[in-house]
Amino acid sequence: MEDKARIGVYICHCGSNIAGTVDTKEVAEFAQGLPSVVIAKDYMYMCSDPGQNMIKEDIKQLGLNRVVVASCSPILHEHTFRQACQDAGLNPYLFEMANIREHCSWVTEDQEAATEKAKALVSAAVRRVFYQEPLEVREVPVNPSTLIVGGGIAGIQAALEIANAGHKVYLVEREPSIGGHMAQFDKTFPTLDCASCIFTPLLSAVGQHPNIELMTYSEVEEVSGYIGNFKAKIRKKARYVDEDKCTGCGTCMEKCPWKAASEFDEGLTQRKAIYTPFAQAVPNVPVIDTEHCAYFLKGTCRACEKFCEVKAIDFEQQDEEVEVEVGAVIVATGYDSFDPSVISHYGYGRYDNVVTALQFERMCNASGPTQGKILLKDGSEPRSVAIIHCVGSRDKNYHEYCSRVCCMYSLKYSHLIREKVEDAEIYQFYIDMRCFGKGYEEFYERLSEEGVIFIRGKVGEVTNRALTEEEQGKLVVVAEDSLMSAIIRVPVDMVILSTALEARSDAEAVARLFNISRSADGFFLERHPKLAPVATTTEGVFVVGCCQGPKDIPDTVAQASAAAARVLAVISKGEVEIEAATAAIDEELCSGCKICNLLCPYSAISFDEEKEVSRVNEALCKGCGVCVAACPSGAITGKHFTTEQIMAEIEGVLV
Amino acid sequence: MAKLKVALYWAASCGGCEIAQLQIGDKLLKLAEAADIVFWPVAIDVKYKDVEAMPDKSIDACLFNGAIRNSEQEHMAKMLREKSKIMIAYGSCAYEGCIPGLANLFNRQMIFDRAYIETESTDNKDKILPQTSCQVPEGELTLPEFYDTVKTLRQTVDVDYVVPGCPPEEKTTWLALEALIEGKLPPKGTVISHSAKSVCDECPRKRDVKKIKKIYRNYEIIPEPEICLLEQGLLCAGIATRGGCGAPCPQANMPCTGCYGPVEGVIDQGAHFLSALASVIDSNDPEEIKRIVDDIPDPAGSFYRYSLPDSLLRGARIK
Amino acid sequence: MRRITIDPITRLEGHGKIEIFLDDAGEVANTYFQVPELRGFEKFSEGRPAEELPQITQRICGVCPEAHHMASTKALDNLFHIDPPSPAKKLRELLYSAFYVTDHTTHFYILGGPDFVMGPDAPVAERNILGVIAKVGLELGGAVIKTRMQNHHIIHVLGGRAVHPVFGLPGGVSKGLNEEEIKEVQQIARDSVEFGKLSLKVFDDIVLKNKEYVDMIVSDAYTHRTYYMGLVDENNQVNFYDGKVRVVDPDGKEFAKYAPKEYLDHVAEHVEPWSYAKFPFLKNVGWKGFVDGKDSGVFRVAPLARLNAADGMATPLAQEAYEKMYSTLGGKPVHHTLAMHWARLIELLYAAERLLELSQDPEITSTNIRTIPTAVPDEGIGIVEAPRGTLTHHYVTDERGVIKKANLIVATVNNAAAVNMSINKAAKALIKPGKEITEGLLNRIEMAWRPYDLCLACATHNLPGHPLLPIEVYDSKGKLIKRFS
Amino acid sequence: MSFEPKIVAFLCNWCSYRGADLAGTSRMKSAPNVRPIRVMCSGRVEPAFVLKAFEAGADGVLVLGCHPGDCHYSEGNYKTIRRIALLKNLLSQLGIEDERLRLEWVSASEGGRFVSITYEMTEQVRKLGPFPRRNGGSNG
Repeated sequence: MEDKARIGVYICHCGSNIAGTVDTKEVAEFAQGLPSVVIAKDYMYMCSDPGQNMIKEDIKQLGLNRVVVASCSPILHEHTFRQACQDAGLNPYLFEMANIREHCSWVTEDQEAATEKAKALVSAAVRRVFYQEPLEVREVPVNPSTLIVGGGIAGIQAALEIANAGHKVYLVEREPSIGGHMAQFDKTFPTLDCASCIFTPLLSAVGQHPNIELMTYSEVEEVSGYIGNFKAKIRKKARYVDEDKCTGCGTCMEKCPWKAASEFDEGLTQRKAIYTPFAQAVPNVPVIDTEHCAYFLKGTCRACEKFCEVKAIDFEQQDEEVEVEVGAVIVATGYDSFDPSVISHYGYGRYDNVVTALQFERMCNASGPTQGKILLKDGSEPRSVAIIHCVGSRDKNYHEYCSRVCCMYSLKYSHLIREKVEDAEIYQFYIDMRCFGKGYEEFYERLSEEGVIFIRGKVGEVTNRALTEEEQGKLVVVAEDSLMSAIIRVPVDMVILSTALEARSDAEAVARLFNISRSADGFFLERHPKLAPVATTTEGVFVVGCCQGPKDIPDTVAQASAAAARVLAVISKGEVEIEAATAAIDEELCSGCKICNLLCPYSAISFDEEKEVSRVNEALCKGCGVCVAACPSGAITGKHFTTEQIMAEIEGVLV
Repeated sequence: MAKLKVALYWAASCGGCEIAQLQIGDKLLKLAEAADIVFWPVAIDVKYKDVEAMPDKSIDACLFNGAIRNSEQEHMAKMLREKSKIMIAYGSCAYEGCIPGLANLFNRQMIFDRAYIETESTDNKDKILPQTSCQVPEGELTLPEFYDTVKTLRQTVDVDYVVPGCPPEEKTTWLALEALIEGKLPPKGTVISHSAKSVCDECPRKRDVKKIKKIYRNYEIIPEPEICLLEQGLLCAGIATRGGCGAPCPQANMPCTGCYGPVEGVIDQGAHFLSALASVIDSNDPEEIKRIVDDIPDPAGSFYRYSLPDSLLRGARIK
Repeated sequence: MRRITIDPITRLEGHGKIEIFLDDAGEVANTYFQVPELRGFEKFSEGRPAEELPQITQRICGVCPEAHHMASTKALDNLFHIDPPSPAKKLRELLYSAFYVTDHTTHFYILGGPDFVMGPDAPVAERNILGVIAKVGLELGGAVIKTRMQNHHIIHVLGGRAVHPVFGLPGGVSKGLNEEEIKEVQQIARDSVEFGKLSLKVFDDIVLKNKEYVDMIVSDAYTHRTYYMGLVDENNQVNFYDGKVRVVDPDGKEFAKYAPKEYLDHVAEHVEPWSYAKFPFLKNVGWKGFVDGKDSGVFRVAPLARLNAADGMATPLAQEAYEKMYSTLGGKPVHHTLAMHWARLIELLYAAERLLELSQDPEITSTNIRTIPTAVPDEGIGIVEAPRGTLTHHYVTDERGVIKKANLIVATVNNAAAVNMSINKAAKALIKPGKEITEGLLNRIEMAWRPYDLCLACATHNLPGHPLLPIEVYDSKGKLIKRFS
Repeated sequence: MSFEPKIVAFLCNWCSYRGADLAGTSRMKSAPNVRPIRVMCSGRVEPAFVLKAFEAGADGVLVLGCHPGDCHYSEGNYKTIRRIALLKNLLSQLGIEDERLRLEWVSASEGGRFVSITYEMTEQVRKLGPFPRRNGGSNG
């Protein structure tokens, strides 16, 4: 092949952009003299149709099997010329570009230097192209099923969109029921419609959907493969309740004598050792919490078993491993709520009536610990409530970012308080009000008319140390009112902390599991903030909802639908293109030293224990070449960037 | 069929290659049956005049060991190339310069000064140095010119085959001799060895995770008997060294130092060893990385133990 | 002025060159023994991690790599201030003894022996190992090959490789012997002892029973009265691996006895512009040029020197042979250069016996073979007896153990001055006006250096590689008058 | 004629090459001495490429990649840090001035930074003079 290389070289004037500084004639003559160069021409605009046709003609007429164009940056026109080659029946990877504009004619006025450099760049391209080889872009079929991790509103929305389009979805949720945080909410801003009214139907829709295989109380343990062809190992934790037999009658929960703090109610109530998180749980099948079940602790009791008519209780149940094959993955693992006890001066955990946003949310909920009444610990109604914004957000000590939803839910709370306790005094301690969403500003306006007192300033501390008569027995919120620039003390009965949304504590492990990156704030990193907001660096893996960053329900749902659309696009195309310029390992040279094994950021390299050689999964490989440069045996070839090609380019560029 | 004519010659080498040739033991007799050794200074009183008298290309094969360190070795290499149909670079010195090639970290002047003036036991107040030509009462005495830089055989004459190793293991030597005797030589340019892969392929030690936090000197630790030495932090060149030797050194609990040269097709063994090693350093923090690499006191001697003259840079630049 | 050039001298390790000048009368005016090259290990050892030097310096010589390996390893013990566990020391000496058996065998049968077995004037085509095998028969020939292979096998088992082993570390060795391996070693040792005895018998039959040879050995042409140097144990008996350096004067009286670290007080090296080799001499006598006798600092090393410098051999059979040699040649010290061949075979037997002793030592299979050094390295000196003489390695390092200075006084080079003299004397005795200068005659001149078992690869740590030139005799006008074929 | 150093610059496709493009597009003048070679990631740059460049006549070598953390392939440039660190130790032992090899980070938006690096490099190397050859033979 190489010895019969027939190279055509085309020098572009780019009007005067190049020709103004570089003597293109001279460069063309120089190129004509280079080994294996059959024809060298210069032309006004190579990227124009006549220019491209010139190349196509020469390929056909002169039987060129290599083409070099010296013009602008390959970032701009490599594709154009590759296409031209392809149209003329030449493999696009037998084309090489020399950038004599951005890197040459535009960087100097010294015509001699520019021309010399242009020659060097051309000779480099010619020497390089000599060694280039045809490559084929492969296409692999896509598995039409999708794995969705996380059964909150994000995961549910995406699941329904895809399932409704007629494709299989595996929805994995680690809690006993889907629902996530949204299931805990009472009302949603700014419309104040009841959360469960809009959400519960979605839960049951998921539960019943023929295309959705729901795996609650389950966790993804291992993911392998690549876009279109992922394999995932999922561990279904033992419920000790047979899902098929259980009718969800709830008798077991009544009879169970053992209690534990309710996660769902944020510890404000107790649930049983055998429980469903909440009444409308989907699936409506309880789990046994072995850490609180007497049988698991002491080996006695089995009350639930006794009273279960359908004999659904099964203490012998074991964790179960299932493997699913999918074409795409949507990660919707949500967020953790910031633990305010670390900010001790806000008194959370020390004062009974300092509560977190979610605790208050539950309190407002009719099915919550207080059946929707807003009550102090002693059972009385608060006469005054302070809501402290940005607890853990916009704070160098905790999270620098804005959690985006606190302003709005704080406003929502003041409305709920106003609704339930007519004459209560309500104070909002804020840094700035951020009401950016549709209808948000209006909501803010409305609330300010409801007699809510807005105090602009960061709260220094919450204390029960009274300085005056009226502060006696109250919680005093000490803050700097930055508008009046004065320290003020506000005595109240209840303090609500608008806690930040933060990345899940296990986000790092999850990121590794799906081979995606995280931004500095710990949330998962989208591939591009504007152009690819739900994609990740790993093809076929998408991130939606608060695991990608704090956001409200509308944005979350929008992202979920976007991700669903991306997934459906992949599915409907039916196959995916695999990068052609990948790494490949020559088994005849690989000694299995394992140097390369851990270097690949895409886990594209695996070790064949039987043959004792390493392998590149070309579908996962992005062609960065890190492993190629590391291989001490030269057993790895970086296609289209082979050592031979680059060495030739180095020699060429130095003529 | 007529007996082959074989010449065995040494240039800048240590004699280990001759011993390695003797190592084939009773196979020597097989060799003697198939070939006449027309020239072998270590064992036979055949003088140069006989060789010079031979017509060009009358020797079937010359096994040339040793690098080119001085003017006469260069002359000798060119002469034997003329006389021989096949020129075989036998052993690491001829192939890539070997350990004496480390002299390329210095130059002639520095070497002379150390050897004849500075050395503690040398008594040479007049700073006398050996001369290429020197007058004694009876006449002139001459010595060959000592070059500034060690060269490989391939940098001096056209070489047909290479037999790697310092010295080549018995089986490698026989692989080459057998091919020669039976007229089954591989394509020109072949490096004759049982393996094209790196030493790891033949090393019985278990390989697991290549992540290096600290590099040890070989006297600092007693390595685990079963586990890859590199993974234990020892600078084992096995990853970057052609196999065929059977990995004897790692099996004797010592790291491979690289005497079989680069793996098939690799340009610059040292650079590849270096790159592989650096790639698996277990840190992304520049300071820590610096600390780790600074634990290698002698990069040139470690990565180019045998191949400095054959490396891209050939040696050090002396101010 | 005529000149005869013998280049290269053959049947040795490395290359040497002899220049013989004849005056107009045809008498030998002078001779020069030149070593044509240098490698400069002392220089390029600088910057290397000290622990790599056993492997680096053994590339000085592939014939006696084990000698450099051991001297270097002992220098490292000293450098790192570490005393290896006794099993490690024994393993080192065991490997070293096996090496001695192979090396002395190589010299007697392949390099030196042919002159006697085939005769000094035998045709070139026969005066070599193949001729020897043909003459002594395949049985002995086979034994020679077997002994070399077997003992190299021991080196292979311990050192990983038969040539250029990877064995020595500061504070010990890299590998031990298991029960199975030691049994094999014991068998090889027994065979080697038998081979040692056999070799002495061969010498007896072929050389001592041949009056011409005996006369030649004791003839003045091959005799020098010099000092002798060798390593001895606490009983002043020959030891190859360890001990003190003992020097006796031409009368056989002890002149000096010193520990390795004192070597610089006793030995210095003289430089001549016409050779890359240096010429060591006894500092406390001084350099008086290429002359022998009590007043000249010229001393000799290697087998005969070791026997002269010691009071006896540490093993029974060798001691017996030792006594026989001295009684035959008229008591100690023996000054006849050619007797080195005999001494070498006595050492061969000793090495085999020592190998057997060590292989039967209960400690030899211990796994306690390494101690990790902890002290800061600074300076270290190691001395062993290489087959070709006393070998000294001297290193100075920085606190990281990286070599700052290396000095090597290599076995063969100790004999450089003596070799030059021996050639000179032989030439003067053999070349006479009008007497035809035959190839055989020139070989007899070469026989004056061959006993030294020169390792010019070692001498000045140079590399072989001088082009072979014909032996030509010119007259004073530079006209070629005779060319040898 | 005064000494014009030749500098080979390895540019990663995603950051540095685009940074260099930007410099051109913005018509910033940069040293014509610099001869760019595009690789997908600075992590593809083998130490052998650097040595080859010197051997083939370069007087200096630049390796430019994405800023740490910004690598298009997430961690390729960290491998480059490791290799260049060790390579620099080797080069200094070989008597090659540290300034002849530089690893720098240039993002797609840092055209100006690219330009100043090329000028600095060119001037540094100009001061050092041509890269010395060593070809063996008597006059080394």
